[in-house]
Amino acid sequence: MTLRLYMAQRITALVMAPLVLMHIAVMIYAIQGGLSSAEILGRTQGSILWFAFYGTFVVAVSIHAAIGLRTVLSEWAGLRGTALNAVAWAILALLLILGMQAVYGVTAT
Amino acid sequence: MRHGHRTHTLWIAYLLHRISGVALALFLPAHFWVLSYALNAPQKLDGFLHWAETPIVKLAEFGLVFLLSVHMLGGLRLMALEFLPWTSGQKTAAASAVAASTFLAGIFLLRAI
Amino acid sequence: MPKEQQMSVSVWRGGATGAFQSFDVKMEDNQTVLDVVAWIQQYADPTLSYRYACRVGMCGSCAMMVNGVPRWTCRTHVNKVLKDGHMEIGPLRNLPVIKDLATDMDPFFDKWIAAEGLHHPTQTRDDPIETIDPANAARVEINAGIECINCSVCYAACDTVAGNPDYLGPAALQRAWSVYNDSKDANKQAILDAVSGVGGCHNCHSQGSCAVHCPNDLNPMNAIAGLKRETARNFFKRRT
Amino acid sequence: MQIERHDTDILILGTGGAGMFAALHAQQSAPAGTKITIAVKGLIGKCGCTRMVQGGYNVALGGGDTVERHFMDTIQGGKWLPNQDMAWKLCEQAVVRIRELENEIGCFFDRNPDGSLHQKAFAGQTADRTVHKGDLTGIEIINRLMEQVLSRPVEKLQEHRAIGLIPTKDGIALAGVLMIDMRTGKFRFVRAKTVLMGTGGGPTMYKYHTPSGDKTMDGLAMALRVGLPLRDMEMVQFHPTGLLAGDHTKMTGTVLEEGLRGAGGQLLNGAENRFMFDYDAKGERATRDVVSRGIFAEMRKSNTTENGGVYISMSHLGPDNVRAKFPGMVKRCADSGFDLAAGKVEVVPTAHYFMGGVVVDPDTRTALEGLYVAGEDAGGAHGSNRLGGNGVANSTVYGGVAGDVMGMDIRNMGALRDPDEAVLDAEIARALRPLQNKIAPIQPLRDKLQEAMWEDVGVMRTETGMERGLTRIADIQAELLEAGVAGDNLAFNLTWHDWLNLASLCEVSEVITKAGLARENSRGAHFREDFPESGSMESSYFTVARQTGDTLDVTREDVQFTIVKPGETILPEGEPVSLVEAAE
Ligand SMILES: Cc1cc2nc3c(=O)[nH]c(=O)nc-3n(C[C@H](O)[C@H](O)[C@H](O)COP(=O)(O)OP(=O)(O)OC[C@H]3O[C@@H](n4cnc5c(N)ncnc54)[C@H](O)[C@@H]3O)c2cc1C
Ligand code: SF4
Ligand code: F3S
Ligand code: FES
Repeated sequence: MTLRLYMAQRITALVMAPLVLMHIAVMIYAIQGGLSSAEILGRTQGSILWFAFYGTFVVAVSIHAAIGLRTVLSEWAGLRGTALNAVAWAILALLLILGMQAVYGVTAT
Repeated sequence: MRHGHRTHTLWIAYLLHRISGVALALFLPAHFWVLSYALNAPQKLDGFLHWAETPIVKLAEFGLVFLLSVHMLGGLRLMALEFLPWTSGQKTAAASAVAASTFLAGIFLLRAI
Repeated sequence: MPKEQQMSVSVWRGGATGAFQSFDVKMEDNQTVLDVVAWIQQYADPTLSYRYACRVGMCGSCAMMVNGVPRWTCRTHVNKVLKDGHMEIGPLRNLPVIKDLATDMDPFFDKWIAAEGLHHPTQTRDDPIETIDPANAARVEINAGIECINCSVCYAACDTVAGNPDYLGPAALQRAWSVYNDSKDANKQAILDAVSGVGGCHNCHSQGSCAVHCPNDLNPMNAIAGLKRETARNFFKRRT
Repeated sequence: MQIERHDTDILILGTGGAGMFAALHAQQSAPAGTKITIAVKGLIGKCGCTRMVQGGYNVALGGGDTVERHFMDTIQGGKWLPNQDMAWKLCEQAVVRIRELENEIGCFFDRNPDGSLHQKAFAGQTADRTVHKGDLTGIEIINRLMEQVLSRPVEKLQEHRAIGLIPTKDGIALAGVLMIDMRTGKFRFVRAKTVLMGTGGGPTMYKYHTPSGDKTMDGLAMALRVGLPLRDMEMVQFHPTGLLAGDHTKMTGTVLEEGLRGAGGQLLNGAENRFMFDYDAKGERATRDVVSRGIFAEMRKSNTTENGGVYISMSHLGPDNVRAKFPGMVKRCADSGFDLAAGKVEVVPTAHYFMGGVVVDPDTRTALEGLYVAGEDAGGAHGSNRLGGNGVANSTVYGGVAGDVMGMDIRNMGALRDPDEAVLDAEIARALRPLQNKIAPIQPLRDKLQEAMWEDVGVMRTETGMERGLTRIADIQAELLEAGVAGDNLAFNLTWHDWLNLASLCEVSEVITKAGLARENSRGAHFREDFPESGSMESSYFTVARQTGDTLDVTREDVQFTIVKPGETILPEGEPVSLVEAAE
């Protein structure tokens, strides 16, 4: 872990903190009376704000988790060097793709 | 006895943070996958959400929110420890992070049921 | 005195691979773990290898794993570690084992130097000794870590070291932090660079085992946090 | 026996203050491309006594104090036996060395509130002179030196134990040093143009002793065998308050700091009565040698504690006060089960420092070309007694001098010298001897030697005692020569090294005893009950021991008063006797 990875992980963590709080708050509010796709979509579809909210979240979490898993894989699975970096990039790509798909799914009209 | 060096609060806080982080990271793709049905196959999502009403899944969700808040508060604790020049009180911080996350997740669970 | 009491002591024999061997040792008042090890070598098994020098907690060469906990053995009273008449003594963790209880401490010291844990002079022996306010904040920060005896106990306690062979470890980083705070040091940037690489301070997860086990009650975790702060601050400075 | 051969230009033995400074200075003064090698019995910087220095470092840095005053204290403390040129250089160069330690090496010495260096006075000093870092000065000095040495391109032979100085065939120069690579158990012969010996003496042949476990007089034994003259060998300094915790623990003998007595600590005998005023008007605050003898006398009267010593008691000063003032000592005692702050702790005089050593000139050169000696291995600077704080000043000053001188001398030296192979073979055979014998435990022999030296050549000496001591040493030596060590695995074989340690200790013990017999008066650390007078200062002599073949001769040589004569001073007229305010 170098300074750059560290900064990226800490900054994304700080960005996520309010978003996570918000997300949990919304969930607590939303689950009253059960969830339905219509309800979710009704809230989020077409909203630039929600797009920005979840978009930021996805980018941040992807970077954050990729770096985090990279550390865990290196310390607990002994992965080093190129293999380690390749796996980390792959995780980042996977999360970004899946995450953006989801954001698109809930916010596009 | 072989790992006696680990039996203290800060180490346990570290382990909790790591386990919650990894668990979240493993859950995340699944979460995204389900949500991405929203547009192209809303009925599937509804089916899923219906399934999500079952108590066992409720409990799992409680666990998830718990993990998320454990991880977040643990992370905030860690960053406070790194960036604010503290000298003591770290154990208290670790403990209160866990307490607060339980509280948060508890509310979530109560609302959910 | 009560009638003679024995304890059973399991001692690591071999190198990286090996096994514990059990010895019966007579209990005495005021006995330290090092005394037990020395007794075994002197009276029970002359082939046992271990290391010590000062025998009073100053040189940091006698550290071993006692019941899975890293400790300075010359200052650890047997009563403190004996459990049901038994204890287990192994070579210090996270270092290559030379033989039995003696480890190769070179990696520990190589990292100490790699972390730039040494003074970079700005002055010479021809200059007068600088006036330094002992209460000044930097000096106080330095003093907090200065009594390190490089015993490697913290290094053995740290699971990040165990998982990441590049990690410089708590003692080296703590020393780098002291040097960094020295108003007389010439090369602070070199220190920040040295602790920002692959094995640098950012690997530390604040596990805190270093601080919990340091026999001199030092707190390398705090020192490392200091380095994280300074490197982070510098990260933005250099970008603007 | 297979032996590895190895060449270098400058070889340094030991990593105390002397060895470390020699390495750093040699690197600065030698021509570019000079290969420097450092070989040490333990790990670099983690063995030896420089690390164990508590009180501090003597240096005159103004404020009324002068090099002249430091010098006069050193001469008077040494009871007019020091080599005055060496003592002068020690005091003069300490000023440079302390600046080097702070400014170049990066030491942090304690400051006064106004930011200047804090200096205090040890017993026997007439000025506040001792620079320190808390009561762990040695750790600070050696850690900083260690970092500098580790970061430089110096070849490092750790856990390499020197066992023989190998001369050239004609015997006039040193060819190299024979060592054992302790980790593998193999012999290694290292040729060098110049060798600094800084193995640090260490009187560990006494039942109670303070030095580090690796110090066993190897250096002086090697010097003796190669025929070099050793001076002041009867001079063993005892510290009055070594911890007494029983025979089975290595904590026994370790120092409880002098400040305890200075602060008002009381010595009590077995009946819990104070006794020091029976021996000296200053009571517990008398000098080290006086207090040591007072305790020893009390012990001889059997007025002792359970373990055979006396108590030091601090509790009347208020336990919290003691805890605040001596945190390190209180913690150390607590770790071994004693309550220094509120209870009583058993103490005993303990062998601390060895004033005797190889005869050298003020440039550290010896009679053998290519061999230099500095630090506790060198004799002369302290005479019959060493002032607290002059030990580490001596090793760092002369280590640096040796480095400078070797770096210069090497320019005039041609090729490496070839060893006398016969001596080399003999030294190897000597070291291998125990491996052929029937296996026997070594430690009981060491205990026996320590008892003998403590009883017969210790704090108080007599002719009959020392003669008896000689017989006892000879018996132990004979037994040792027949004692065997299992030789199937020589790697990290501590028991083999125990044997070699004891061999060195026996050889030097004999010299101490013979030198003790040769000095028929009482000076400094040497006290003869049968000759309690100090003798006239004007006709002071020092002893010189030399081994030729199998015979050991001790002769007397007159002290040359090259700078100041007894009864005179070099301080300007009207200077006060002491600048230290009367003890608190
Ligand atoms: C407990 C204690 C407290 C002291 N306090 C003070 C004080 O406050 N002030 C003061 O001035 N002095 C003090 N002294 C004395 C001081 O420590 C010594 O005078 C000084 O440090 C000696 O330095 P040195 O370099 O000669 O030897 P050391 O520092 O002892 O170093 C000797 C080195 O040689 C190595 N060595 C030994 N044998 C061999 C071998 N065969 N082959 C290779 N290497 C070998 C050792 O391992 C070690 O590295 C104290 C001593 C002790 C024991
Ligand atoms: S910080 Fe403490 S545990 Fe670590 S090496 Fe230094 S003294 Fe030992
Ligand atoms: S134990 Fe290791 S992870 Fe950090 S806080 Fe200490 S260095
Ligand atoms: S032997 Fe020196 S610290 Fe234990």
